[in-house]
Amino acid sequence: MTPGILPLLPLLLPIAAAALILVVGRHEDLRESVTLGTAGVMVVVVLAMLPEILEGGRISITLLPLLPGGDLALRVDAFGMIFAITASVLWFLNSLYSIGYMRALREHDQTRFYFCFAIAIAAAMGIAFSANLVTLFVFYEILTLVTYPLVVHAGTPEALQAGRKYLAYLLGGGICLLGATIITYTLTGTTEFIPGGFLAGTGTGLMLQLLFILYMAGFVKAAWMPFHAWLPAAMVAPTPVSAFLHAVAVVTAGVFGVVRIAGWVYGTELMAVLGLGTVLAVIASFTIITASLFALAEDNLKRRLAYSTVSQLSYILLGVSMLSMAGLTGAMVHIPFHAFLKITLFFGAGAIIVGSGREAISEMRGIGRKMPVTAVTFAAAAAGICGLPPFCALISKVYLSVGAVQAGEVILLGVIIASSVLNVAYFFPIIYTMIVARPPDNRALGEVREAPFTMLIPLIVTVAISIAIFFFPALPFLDLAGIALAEITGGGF
Amino acid sequence: MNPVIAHLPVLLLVLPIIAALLILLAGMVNRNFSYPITLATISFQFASSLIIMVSVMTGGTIHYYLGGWAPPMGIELVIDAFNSYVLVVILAMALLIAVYARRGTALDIPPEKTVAFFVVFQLLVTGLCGMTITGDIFNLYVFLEIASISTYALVASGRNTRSLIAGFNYLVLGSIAAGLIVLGIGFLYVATGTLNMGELAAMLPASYGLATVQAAFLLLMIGFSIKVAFFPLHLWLPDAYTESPSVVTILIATATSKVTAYAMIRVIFSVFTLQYITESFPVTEMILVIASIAIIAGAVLAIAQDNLKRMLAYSSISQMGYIMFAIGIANQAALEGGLLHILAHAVMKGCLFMVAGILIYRTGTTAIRQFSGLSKTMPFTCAAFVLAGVSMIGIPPTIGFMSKYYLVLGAVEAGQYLAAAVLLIGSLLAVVYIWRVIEIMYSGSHQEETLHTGAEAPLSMLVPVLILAASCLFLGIFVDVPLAIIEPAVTLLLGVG
Amino acid sequence: MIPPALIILAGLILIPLFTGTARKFWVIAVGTGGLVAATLAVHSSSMWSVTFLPGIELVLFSVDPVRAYAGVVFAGAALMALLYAIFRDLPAFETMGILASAGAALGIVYAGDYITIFIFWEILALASLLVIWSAPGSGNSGFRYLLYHIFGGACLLSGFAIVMADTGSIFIGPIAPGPGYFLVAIGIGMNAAFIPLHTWVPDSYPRASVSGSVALSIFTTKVAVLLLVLIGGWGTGLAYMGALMALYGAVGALLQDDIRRLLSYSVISQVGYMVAAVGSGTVTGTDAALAHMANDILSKALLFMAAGAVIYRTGISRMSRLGGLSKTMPLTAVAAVIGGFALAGIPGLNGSASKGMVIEAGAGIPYLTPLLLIVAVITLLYVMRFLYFVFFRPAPDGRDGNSDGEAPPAMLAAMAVTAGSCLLFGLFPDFLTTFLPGGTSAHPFSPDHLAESAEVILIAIFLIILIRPLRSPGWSFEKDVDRFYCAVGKAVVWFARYPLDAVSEAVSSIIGWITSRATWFSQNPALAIRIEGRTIALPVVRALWDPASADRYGATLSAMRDLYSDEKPGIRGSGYGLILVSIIAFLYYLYGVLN
Amino acid sequence: MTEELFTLFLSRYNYWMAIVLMLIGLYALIAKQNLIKKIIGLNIFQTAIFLFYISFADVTGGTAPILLPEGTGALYVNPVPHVLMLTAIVVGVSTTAVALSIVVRISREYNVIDDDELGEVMQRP
Repeated sequence: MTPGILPLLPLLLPIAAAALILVVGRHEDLRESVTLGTAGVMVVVVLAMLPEILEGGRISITLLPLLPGGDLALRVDAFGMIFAITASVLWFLNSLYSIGYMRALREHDQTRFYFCFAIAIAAAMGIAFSANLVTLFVFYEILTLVTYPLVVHAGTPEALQAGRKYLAYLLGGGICLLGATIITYTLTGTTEFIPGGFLAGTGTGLMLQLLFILYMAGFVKAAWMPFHAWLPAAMVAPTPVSAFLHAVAVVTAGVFGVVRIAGWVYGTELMAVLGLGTVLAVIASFTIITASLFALAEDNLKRRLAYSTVSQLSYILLGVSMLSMAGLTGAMVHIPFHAFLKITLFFGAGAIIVGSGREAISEMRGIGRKMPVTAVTFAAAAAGICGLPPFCALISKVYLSVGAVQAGEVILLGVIIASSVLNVAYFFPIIYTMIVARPPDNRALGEVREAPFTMLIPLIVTVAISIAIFFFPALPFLDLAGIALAEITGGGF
Repeated sequence: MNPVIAHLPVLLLVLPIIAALLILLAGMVNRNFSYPITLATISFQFASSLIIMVSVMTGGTIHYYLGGWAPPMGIELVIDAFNSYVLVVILAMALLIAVYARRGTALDIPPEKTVAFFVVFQLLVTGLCGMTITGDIFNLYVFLEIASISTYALVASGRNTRSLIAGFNYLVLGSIAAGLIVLGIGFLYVATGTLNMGELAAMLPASYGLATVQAAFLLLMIGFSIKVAFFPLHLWLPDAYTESPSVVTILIATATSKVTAYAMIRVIFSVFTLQYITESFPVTEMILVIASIAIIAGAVLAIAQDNLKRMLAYSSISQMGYIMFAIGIANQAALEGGLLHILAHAVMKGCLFMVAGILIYRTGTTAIRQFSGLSKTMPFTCAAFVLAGVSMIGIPPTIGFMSKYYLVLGAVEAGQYLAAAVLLIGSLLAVVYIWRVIEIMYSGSHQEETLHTGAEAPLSMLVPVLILAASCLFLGIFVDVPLAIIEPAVTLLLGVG
Repeated sequence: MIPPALIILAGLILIPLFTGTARKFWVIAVGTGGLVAATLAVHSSSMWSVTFLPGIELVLFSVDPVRAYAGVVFAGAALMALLYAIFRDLPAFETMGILASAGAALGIVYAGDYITIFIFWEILALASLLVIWSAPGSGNSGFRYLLYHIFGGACLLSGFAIVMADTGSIFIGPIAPGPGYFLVAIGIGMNAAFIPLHTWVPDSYPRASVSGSVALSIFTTKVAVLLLVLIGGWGTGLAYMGALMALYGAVGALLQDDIRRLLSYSVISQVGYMVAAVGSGTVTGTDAALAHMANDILSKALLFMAAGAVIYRTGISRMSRLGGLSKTMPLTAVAAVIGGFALAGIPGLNGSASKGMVIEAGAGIPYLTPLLLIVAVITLLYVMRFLYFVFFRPAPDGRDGNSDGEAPPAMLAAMAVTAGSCLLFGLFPDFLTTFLPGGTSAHPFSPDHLAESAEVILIAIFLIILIRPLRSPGWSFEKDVDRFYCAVGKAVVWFARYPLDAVSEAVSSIIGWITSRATWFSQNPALAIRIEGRTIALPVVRALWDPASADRYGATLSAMRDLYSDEKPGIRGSGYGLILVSIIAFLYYLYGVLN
Repeated sequence: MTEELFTLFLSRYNYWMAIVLMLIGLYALIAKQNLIKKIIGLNIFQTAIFLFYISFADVTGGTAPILLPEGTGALYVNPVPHVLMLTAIVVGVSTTAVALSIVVRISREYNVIDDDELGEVMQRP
């Protein structure tokens, strides 16, 4: 537990960058280079902390005495590191991508856009490094707030409607989270994340169960059904924003929170005793299946991807619900794995919008002939999400299956089987339409062209990363997960 | 302690009254003199209030005997942690409002009335100070009436003729309230034979059982409930806030309401003690219930308004409910939250009403739907509105969140989970009415209903707004600064330690 | 010592770099490389293992007799298929698919643990999908193929998970009965075309390109058989499943008109033989299965090649419209005959040897031998139908066949090689059997076995003479259980598209309605209450009062409604406030009294 | 019984008068539509309060609280409430003044001083 200023940088850098962006807002190139530069530096900073964490160390710093039950304090541990690395790396790629996207579509209010982006990533980092519930809550709410302008960026009535939904769900969740935090504080006198949890032995069983429900309601960012509607609605946002919501920060923050609660507030034993694993398992299974069905029926590409996210996130919840070694590992590593693949898919969707202006899958027949890079990377990522080799999601799938058996919940295997069939059922038609199918007629692809360079690079990189992870999964995510697991269970592999 | 500082408490009251006369006289010579004098006086008051607070925090409670007559003969000024804090808050607000008033009055107050306006303004501020620092309960009533009467005048002083009726209604209800308060004080005097708050607190327990005391308590409760517009006795408030000139609205929404709330808390906790309202005459549950209703009802009514000022008025009703909520819970955390919310609400509501004033000043309308696309033309004003609004909703790390946190914490500690839920739901409703405005401001289509002017607000109006908006954020982040004075205040009120 | 899979997969990555003839040479080179590596692997004892996940050691490459044998077989078959495929410019996707499936198959062959097997298993499915989809109009069947195999793969993974948790090791070995057993059985059975998981075979093979179907027919099913062998210890249930497959496939093949569909069912039937052999659980059984695997790969590939040549030349794939091709495509005809008789187990060809072994192996299990003999008869029937209708009968529309000449040389070469090896292994079965791990030897020319074959042939001919329909072409029975699966799939999609959507819509609309009502109400609560009250009272008024006043009542109500939107909650007289004050005071007083 | 009540009433009649006055004032405030009459009602209300104070200050047989020559220890009524009432009267007067001035302006603007009519006038744009 070494004190250090390092954890502060990932928060301060983007905020400073945001200020700078406001200042230089008029000069586009300068503004974008500020964004990119900061993103690059952040990746470096985060990775600079990696070695110490891998040695099992922790870096912590207390900023302010904020409230009873929680100073504003940061603590970098293995699990937070998983989120931090994912977010920072993807933010870099996402900024690169959004430059290409926003310029290609000549979007308005780009300064506001990049400003909010910078603040949002700072909030995400805060969530990743938060040392207690209060800090987590603070950054959680900030994240909600600064992503709102991104969601309603278009400014159309439809976008505003979506924005309202977004706020209603997420702030409502925030309220529940606040309540849960305070109740936890009154029960235990602290909200500090303690490996293995600190709720054990306080409060009646029923109370703790209700409290957990409250927490789940709080982490509605995890988009578990039936509280998922905000996510597909938010698809009206520009694609980089969708990518940000679905991969970089927002939903990731939700599931991150759930894992934190399970491992660092309740602790696996207590969860098992209270039967909360079952509750979570039911929620997760329901979400996985139902969301996949929704995706099956959806023709709008981005919305289908959104439902796929909903179902994939519940994989993580499922892993948590197993409360077994492999299950938790699978849950933890599925956060970054899913993020890398899903962001590729969104990049692809955005590239298609830029290249052809099409959003309905049925209109994309043979589009791959004109935009091969996009199509192939998209297909690859889609196959990856389905858990096919050689992509990283297969690893988490394996872990989840083993975890289900370890937990003695063979029924969960059924869920995994059904969902992997459904995944294929709603992803491969897209691949077929884009690559294999012939275009309806020769003039159909007239105006279609490949997306600009700055958008293709992130696509290729993310796919490459997810393949690389498949071949070298240990570094760093599985090792980090192992350390985190060793923390909360006292055992490890 | 040097004599000036020693006599600051009384100077705080005497000088402004003289200043008020001075404003009048100077105004007769040239009406442009009136404003500077007001500004100077109020800044003096603010400075001295700061000094007083510091000396209280260092040297403990100040007792000042007017004319050297010790109670019960003479009147006493008592300044402890609690009212020094309130004093600083309201005077800070008053100062900012005074700065704002230079241009802010231009629209509502006819030029020939400005002198009178500032005289009354000065009197109002003085009356509030008096209410805050006096240690004599009848004296409290007198200052309350000074403040109230000048408020009636100010409310009715606008160009807008609807304000007349608003003012009249306010006057009638206010006077009734005052009457009830006097009655209550009378009963107390009958029961104890003294009017000094300290002695009252000392002598009352002997006669807690008496119906007289009970009657006194009820009368005072009703009277103050009307004054602070505690639901459902708020009927005067929406009209008064909506129709009166912007500056007046800001002043009564921030300073007046806060001071009356202070007086109520003071009477409940320092004259009647916690032990009285919880044990010998338990009213806390009832207050809690009414406060919860107030929070929800006020918010719901605010949602439906399409006039910005009226919406903010109803939201004030809801927010005053928060403070009463603290009384209803009556434990350490909750009261800290309540006192913090006095500051928080003053800052947020002040900022919001100032923005409303600026919008009227620039666009001449308060209809929310006409604000579409304002963020393009008035970026700073809108940004301030967003910040204050966010604080009103209670998003961390703003001051609004901090007070809410303490309130909920108190409720949970007291085991009042339902009440806590009500509080949280109330803040959700706040999202609805605040966000409606923000949405229109930022993403309304820019073509429709082109507004009269596209200019950003004048500097003298913008600066106070921005200061308040910033303090919404920074008071939240460095919340331990106000808490440093609030915590002793609460311990004082609860009579522990 | 390099794993063959590695060579082939590496070669596949470079495919896009080459075009035209260069690509052909490259492909052949890669195939040869694979074969060489496989043959070298036979005597190597080296072992490749990598630490994949923390604490999990994956064995990518390990050699034992079974693996060595199977490796050579698959590598050779892959080369054969590639040789066949180069008759035209190689399409990139399809070629990559063929190579990938070959690589995946070899990967599974040499894999030493469950996880590696699972990974290659999924790759194999993807590769086959690539092969299928690179033929036009194969979209849906390819999609169905993938769905089936993903389901199989997921079951396999789950089964493996259970097994790994139970045994605590990831290395391949017999599986104790239980959920794990069944899940693994379903997983493998999907690829091995267990009944009723077989429907993907006749669904997808005929839709692939001619060269594609050859490749497909080699890998998926046979790899599954190999995996069954490697795991072992299945019990006799498997044997009967094999018999069922053999029977079902044979009958299915008898009922087909499309030649490649016929061959697909024949695949099922022959795999049934192997499964039966494995199910017998003895070493002989294992050997028989392996031997028959090799032979069936040869004969079935040969038949698919011939069929492919026919389709390539004539563009027709239905027996009812083909005929007389022996004139125009004599060499193809010869190859087809060899392949067909090999399949049917005519002595002197490789099929008979291994079939004999299977039947011997199955002798220990009741009712198995007669079943297999019946199947042999049916097999002979459909083979003869196939040969007769395609090649030897006069063409239906009078012309002597309707093709323009013999198959292209590449095809012929491939066919020649394959046919040659059929003959070789048929006449001298020891060439094959010496490699068998169990060292079992086949004796196809033993008297009783010859007698057996004679019986089969006689019965077959007898039946053909006896039963007229067998001599008439053109019936086609293409319905299979997959109609049911498709129905289920359609039902799911329908459910997702209509009821589910409707429900979610309904919920959101209800919420919206509530919120809007709430806002409307709080705009002016007093008036709202009055309006609501009057609305409720209206019917009563209509019922009780005289129409005129009722109308007046309604009129005022509507007037209120119109007024509502723009009605300002105007400044209220202070009277109301005072009344409220008095009421509250009274309440407080009551409260005080009550305490 | 009844005469007991009666005596109770008589002994406390000034309080009863205060209450009656107060209610009259409230009644005027509530029921009268004319703003001037409302103001009058307000004054009555306040007068009631004055009366109340004065009466509880009274001591039976007490004299006015003025400085007496030495030695004469007469008992006199409590002066404090009287003082308070002086202040209260001032307050009341000023309130009335403000109220009247407002009413004057109202009648100038709308030339009605009747609550209901005012309401109608407001509704008209």
